[in-house]
Amino acid sequence: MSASEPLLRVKDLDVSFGGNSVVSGISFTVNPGECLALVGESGSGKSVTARSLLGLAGPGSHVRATALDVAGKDARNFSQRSWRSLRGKEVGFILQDALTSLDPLRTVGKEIDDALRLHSSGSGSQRAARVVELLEAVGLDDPLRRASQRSGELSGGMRQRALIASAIALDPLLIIADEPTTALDATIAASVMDLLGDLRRAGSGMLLISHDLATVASVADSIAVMAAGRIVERGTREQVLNSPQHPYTRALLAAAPAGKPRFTKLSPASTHPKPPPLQPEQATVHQGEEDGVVLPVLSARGLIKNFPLSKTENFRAVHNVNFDLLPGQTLGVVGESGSGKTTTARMALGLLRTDAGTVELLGGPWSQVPESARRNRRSSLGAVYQDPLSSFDPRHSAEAILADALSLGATRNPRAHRQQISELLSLVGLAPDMAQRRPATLSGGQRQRLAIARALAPKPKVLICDEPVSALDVSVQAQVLDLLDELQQRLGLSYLFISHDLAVIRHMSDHVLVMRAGEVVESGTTESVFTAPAHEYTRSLLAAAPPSLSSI
Amino acid sequence: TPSGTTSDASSDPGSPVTGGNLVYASGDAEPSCLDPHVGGNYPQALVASQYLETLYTKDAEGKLIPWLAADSTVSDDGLTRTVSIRDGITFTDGTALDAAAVKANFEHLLDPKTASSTGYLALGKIASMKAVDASTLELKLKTPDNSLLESFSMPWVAIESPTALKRTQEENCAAPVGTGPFKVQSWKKQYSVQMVRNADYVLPVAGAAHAGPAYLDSITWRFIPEAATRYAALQAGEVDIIDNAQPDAIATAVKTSTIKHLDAPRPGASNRIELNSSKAPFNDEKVREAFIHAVNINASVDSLFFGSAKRSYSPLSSVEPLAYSEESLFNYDPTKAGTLLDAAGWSERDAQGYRVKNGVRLSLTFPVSTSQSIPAEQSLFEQIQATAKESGIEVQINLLDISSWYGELFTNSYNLVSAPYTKVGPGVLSILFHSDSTIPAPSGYFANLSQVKDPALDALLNTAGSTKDEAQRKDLYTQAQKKVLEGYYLLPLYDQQNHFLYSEKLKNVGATTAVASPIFFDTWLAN
Amino acid sequence: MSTHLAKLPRLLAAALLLFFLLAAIAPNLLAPVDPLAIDPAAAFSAPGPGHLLGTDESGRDIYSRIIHGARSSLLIGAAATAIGLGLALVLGTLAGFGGRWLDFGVGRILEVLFALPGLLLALVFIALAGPGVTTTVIAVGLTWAPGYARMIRAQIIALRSSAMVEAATVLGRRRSRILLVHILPNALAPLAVLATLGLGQAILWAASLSFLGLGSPPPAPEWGTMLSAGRTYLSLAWWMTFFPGLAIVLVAAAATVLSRSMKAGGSR
Amino acid sequence: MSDFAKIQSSPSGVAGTSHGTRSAARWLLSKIMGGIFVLWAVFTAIFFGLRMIPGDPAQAIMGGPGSQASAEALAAAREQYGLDQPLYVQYFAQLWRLVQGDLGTSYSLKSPVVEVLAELLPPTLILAGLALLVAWAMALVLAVLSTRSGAVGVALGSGLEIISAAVPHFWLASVLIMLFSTMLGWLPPVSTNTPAGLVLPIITLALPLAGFMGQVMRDSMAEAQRSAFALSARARGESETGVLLRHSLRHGALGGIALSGWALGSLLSGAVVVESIFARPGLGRSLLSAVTARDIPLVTGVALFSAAAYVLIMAFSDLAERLVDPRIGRS
Ligand SMILES: Nc1ncnc2c1ncn2[C@@H]1O[C@H](COP(=O)(O)OP(=O)(O)OP(=O)(O)O)[C@@H](O)[C@H]1O
Ligand SMILES: Nc1ncnc2c1ncn2[C@@H]1O[C@H](COP(=O)(O)OP(=O)(O)OP(=O)(O)O)[C@@H](O)[C@H]1O
Ligand SMILES: [Mg+2]
Ligand SMILES: [Mg+2]
Repeated sequence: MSASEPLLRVKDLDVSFGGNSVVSGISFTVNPGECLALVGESGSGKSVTARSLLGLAGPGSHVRATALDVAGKDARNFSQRSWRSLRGKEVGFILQDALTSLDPLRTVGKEIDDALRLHSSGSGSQRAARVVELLEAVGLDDPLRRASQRSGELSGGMRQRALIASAIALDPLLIIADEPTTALDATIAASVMDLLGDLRRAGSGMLLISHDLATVASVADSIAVMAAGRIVERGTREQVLNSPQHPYTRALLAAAPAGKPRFTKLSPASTHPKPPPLQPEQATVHQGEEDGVVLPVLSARGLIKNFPLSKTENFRAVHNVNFDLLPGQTLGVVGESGSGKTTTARMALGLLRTDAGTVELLGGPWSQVPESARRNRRSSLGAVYQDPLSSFDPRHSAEAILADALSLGATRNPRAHRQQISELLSLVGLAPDMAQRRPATLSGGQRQRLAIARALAPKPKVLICDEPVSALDVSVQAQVLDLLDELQQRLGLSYLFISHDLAVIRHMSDHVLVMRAGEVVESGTTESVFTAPAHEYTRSLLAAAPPSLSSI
Repeated sequence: TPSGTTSDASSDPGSPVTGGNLVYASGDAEPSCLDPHVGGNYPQALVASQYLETLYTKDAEGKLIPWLAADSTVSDDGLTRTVSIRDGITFTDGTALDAAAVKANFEHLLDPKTASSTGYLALGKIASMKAVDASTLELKLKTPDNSLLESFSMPWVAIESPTALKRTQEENCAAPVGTGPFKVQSWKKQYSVQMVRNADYVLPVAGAAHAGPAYLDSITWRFIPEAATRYAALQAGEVDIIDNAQPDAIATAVKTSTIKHLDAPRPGASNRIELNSSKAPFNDEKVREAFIHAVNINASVDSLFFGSAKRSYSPLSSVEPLAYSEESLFNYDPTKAGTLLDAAGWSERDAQGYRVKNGVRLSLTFPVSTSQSIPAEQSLFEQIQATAKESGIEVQINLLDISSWYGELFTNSYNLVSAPYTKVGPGVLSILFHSDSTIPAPSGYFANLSQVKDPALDALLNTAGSTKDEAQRKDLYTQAQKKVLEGYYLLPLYDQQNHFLYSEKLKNVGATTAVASPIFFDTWLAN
Repeated sequence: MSTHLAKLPRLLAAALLLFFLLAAIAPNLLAPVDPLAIDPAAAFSAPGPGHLLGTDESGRDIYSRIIHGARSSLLIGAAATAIGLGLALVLGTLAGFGGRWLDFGVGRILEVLFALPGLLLALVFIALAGPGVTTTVIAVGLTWAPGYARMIRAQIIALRSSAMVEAATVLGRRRSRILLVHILPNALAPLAVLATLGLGQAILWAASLSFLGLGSPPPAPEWGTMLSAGRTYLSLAWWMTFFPGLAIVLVAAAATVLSRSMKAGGSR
Repeated sequence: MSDFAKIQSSPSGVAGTSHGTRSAARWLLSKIMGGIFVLWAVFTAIFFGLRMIPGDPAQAIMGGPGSQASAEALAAAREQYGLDQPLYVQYFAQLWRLVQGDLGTSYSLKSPVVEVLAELLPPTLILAGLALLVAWAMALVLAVLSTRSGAVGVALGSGLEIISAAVPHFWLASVLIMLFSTMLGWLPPVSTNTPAGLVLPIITLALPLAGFMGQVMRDSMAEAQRSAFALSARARGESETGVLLRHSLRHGALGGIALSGWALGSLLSGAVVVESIFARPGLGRSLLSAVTARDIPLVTGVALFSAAAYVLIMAFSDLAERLVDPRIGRS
């Protein structure tokens, strides 16, 4: 194959599952040394496309294409044997699901070695040396030891790297990376993207798949935007990012919160119905205000939480955390995974006893009093979680869930609260016919809306939102963030908003708390923290974040 | 061989062959002790017949003959019994057989620590004993007992080496020492008892087909509780002879040339259903009679036993010379049953068609022990249940394990029960029908399960058991049998079934002890 | 595989169970012949036009007995499963919701119950209470209870710390209400799957007890009893064992198929 | 793993033992302590449970209720076996003897229970052990074949598994005897001292177990086949056979191992039936007769033995699981 020939040439690729067309009429090429990014929201067919390129579309799939040249060979009528000689050797594939893509029962070394062994590259000892070399190349410390560990012993980032190591083991001409950073937090995601960038610079072609335009912006040469199984727009990175042509691309770009000031809409206004006019009682803002002094609705002083590691050792999950949440404001909490954000939120919610320190709610004692004393004040404090589905009783319909919340648990019979239920549904932008549905039948965004509706039902003053959008697709995330913004403005709610996504925090918060290893390392107004970070950790966090789109 | 034993070992067996191992498969529960003195049940008798011998036995005509005893006399008052012991016989451990040895055996049987039940009962009349000299034993009796010699013929009072009896019971149970043609070599629990030929065997009397040691080298006595497996094992040649053969297997086997059949009904009582006369509704003789006419035994026995069991109309086994039969009392006659029940006041019927009197259903409880009755018998009971229903009688069969079954009997929670009893001689009638037998032993056990309490019957049985006059004995026992039959206390079914199937390679099978357990002294395995 | 073919076993299993359910409810509809009517003259008839599945040693119609036996057999299976589940519910709830010490205690009890072979438990219980249908049912239920209890406990523990319960707590719900409204119903849902499976297994167990002579009293046409009675005549009348055995195998297998597909459906 | 397997599988979660134990010694200690507790509890439960059964133990010693033991004989037996003492004294005396390794004397067999067990244990162990091996092999073969051979294979394999798991032991035994002994004459219908005599009992015991384990293993294997790591192995160029052998099989085995505690119980219960039908000496058969004869020491002995076996098997399967699956034992 000559140097000028593309590594990958796909023309009119159609994939269907049992008659359901999932991908249709897709065409693109990847040249040596080039990186093509395939972006699009969840379910648009990115992964299916990628798997089809290796003959792994899956059982029950039907793949058709006018041209499907992989590494210079026409793969349309490949036998299993020909596919196998291609996989791993000429094409390295990094699966979407890094955390489960390594066999938990086998050592990482064995998994990487498999690729070498299958394409019979070297003797046992040579291969062993190569495995260590690869692990080192992807930046794992102590590669010798890592090789003998199993995936369960590695952190998410390490697993992702090990997977990359196994994909690049034979120096493939083409690398397909499917969402290589989704599961990772910002710092680690950045280093993985760096690693992929290095590979590409070494001459391999790459197909990078993501649903996040911001993430790919730094690596890709060209971008193809997928929607509902088709490519709707394709061009160089600059073309697509700076002058998007297709409305879908524009929506996708707008949905990214990075660099958007507070209260600007992220999603097209048409995506949810217009909310009803405000009711006067809900419109009261600044409840905590007395004699001109703004009293916090939720405040924490010296929170400490230790978890026992063993009989003698304790693990400091939260150490000496203080904060004040002012009425009608949002306090953003950011920090890497495991820094104690959720633990703090759980203490604030009174779900977890504090080891030391106090939480006060609306000026009254909260964390020190028994649950029975808290129970009748619970209505003023609501919560929204990352995974709304698991927070619903799967047996109850949306309206039963809301009726339960409205009646303070007195009934799940929706008839008593029909009026309020429909008001709540429209408040969060859910159509009335959703009332009958069970949570499992709702989409991710709809579920989160329902969760918000439930949290709002007892008319709370404070909402604690723990990663409310991190499981959602960018465009859905945008809708939910917009909704939260809007509700805050209309109802005067206060949010304790937790996220590891700096862009989201910046977009949503008035004040920010940066946490690390259980401690608050920096706090202040959003502007001051993001523009003039005082703590070194904050600075490194900010540096790791993907560049805001507007800066390209 | 007692009369009644039939073997279809036809024609000439050929000339004897010495050697070989006979594999016997027993369907009975494995004895917990190989010494039949301890406890005393039929499975023990079966296996012990190979290595133990008795003072008396029965010849082929069913006549009582001395065996280890040479002779016996009784005093005129019937209270002193003198037994002379045969000379020149030694136990397999080398101990000589003499009067003292026999005395030691009797003492062993009567010692509560031995926990003998059958043997203890058989010797119950002995008050004291004395070895007058080496070959003469003198027994003093509490009351005259004309069935003592018959008792002596049962393996449960077989004679063992006194030296061996002195060992612990555990040791003695594992390998009793006797005078028989084989001796116990080893016992692998739940698997088999291995016996080897007694090379020094001396036949107590002449008359068997040959003298000297047995033809067979050894016997493996296996325990195969499942009837179907046992028969399959015989068919497959894994074993040479099986006991407790099922009627259907017998029916198929007799049609083949490779498997032979030995039918050896047990002595003592017939197999029968007892009607508990101590409580309602069977305290009314009319109801007992009605029940007996309401059930159709013959049709069922014919179909279930494939002709291998002959219907009995007597309390005693057909091998008992003094058995008295009265067929006319036991015909199937539902009309008569109906008339009798109407007369007894059971004239109303409930929704299910059962008869009712004063609001109480005519219902009979029938506990059945799973370990005592063969499947065909259980089916027979079910058919009895079905035919009784046609006359409006409800029969409730409770299948129970043996311990629970006894529990039902002891608490008098039964109306019908079937409990075979093996004993040599008509003396069994006293055990089964004397009012003394309604008084429970310390264990709760009592043998008079129909609970007849008839002073006239008691008197008959007492005199019959002690008279020295053979003719009077016969007459009295006949009267006693008439009485229980005519009182409708029992429903005789058939003889206690004791069927063996064996490979045609096995020659000269058929000799049995007084209790119809086979002995293999004359048997050989053809090549 | 076409969806039709994939559904076939499920449909078949459901149809089979429905058939036997119908037999249990209205046996006379399917088999008008009296299952208890004896006919010694017609004993051991082979399957044929007169007797579809042959007759037994008493000349009773096997087909009729199987149909009429469905009630007690299914009842034994269902009752035993219900008892096992009921007991398990109490134990599992205590363990899962009753605090550390209760959990520890119940956990130990379960472990001990597990360490005893099921049959021993059943045998001892039958020796204690005397044989009979009720005893069999309780004995089989007892044998299965520890397994179910462990499942329920695991479910409750998983649910106890679930986001759902947390959400209810945040809404200010009482523990007792959370237990009743959220935890128990959700812990029980997967047990429906188990119950279906348990039904078949309980019938198998009851049959084993019948074989050991500890089943339902005669002449009730119960499958296990028929099976063990017919075993004696295996070489003479194979149909006496084959068909009741088939009924047991079919029900147990159908229950398994159904519960597996229920599970697959539930997890979707 | 199927739900059913889950209820039967390792109770390590129930015991509440922490898997975070870092040292093997602590793990061992917790296993031993747990085991001792189980044995004690089984002993206590059986001791009091059996005494609630109606009937006089002295009667059982004297050969059951059918024997007409005299009052003196009963009293003598009562004294000899210490049954005249108050219950709690008997309990502690027996417990003390148990600690010293003395299980008492069997009522029905009149020999020390330890000796009876020593004689009957090996045949049952051989039977159960071989049956377990065969079941494992059959389950694996079934699972692999049906996983490998497409939809029809899966349907066939799972059908076979479901049916064999639904077959009652005694029925299977009867059918096997009729087929292989009576009709074909290939194998002896009763157990003999030759290996041939073991074949039918083993198959009888193994087949239903294999069906059950096969279902569980195939579930685990199918799950592994669908998993992301299998896909990534394929993406590396691994063949389907390679995926099966190198990845899925272990996951299947893991499902099987988790069932071993249940399998033991099932084997012992099955042994009761199989040993009776094939006339094999063994623990199962003696259990049945011991319960029927109300032989309390023997029942206690068998119960204690099987509890000990259970404890051991659980420890081993725990160990095996740890070996196959390093995820357990950490965190
Ligand atoms: N094996 C399959 N059988 C049937 N449908 C499938 C299969 N695999 C994928 N699909 C469907 O194909 C569509 C595209 O899926 P794909 O995984 O390619 O989306 P994606 O763009 O990668 O989304 P995400 O960002 O969530 O990974 C989805 O609707 C999915 O449900
Ligand atoms: N119940 C618990 N027992 C022991 N350790 C715990 C418990 N809950 C949390 N931890 C530990 O406390 C630390 C802080 O956890 P927390 O969930 O608060 O982190 P987080 O900042 O929310 O992380 P993430 O972004 O991943 O959600 C982590 O190391 C976690 O492992
Ligand atoms: Mg994808
Ligand atoms: Mg968190």
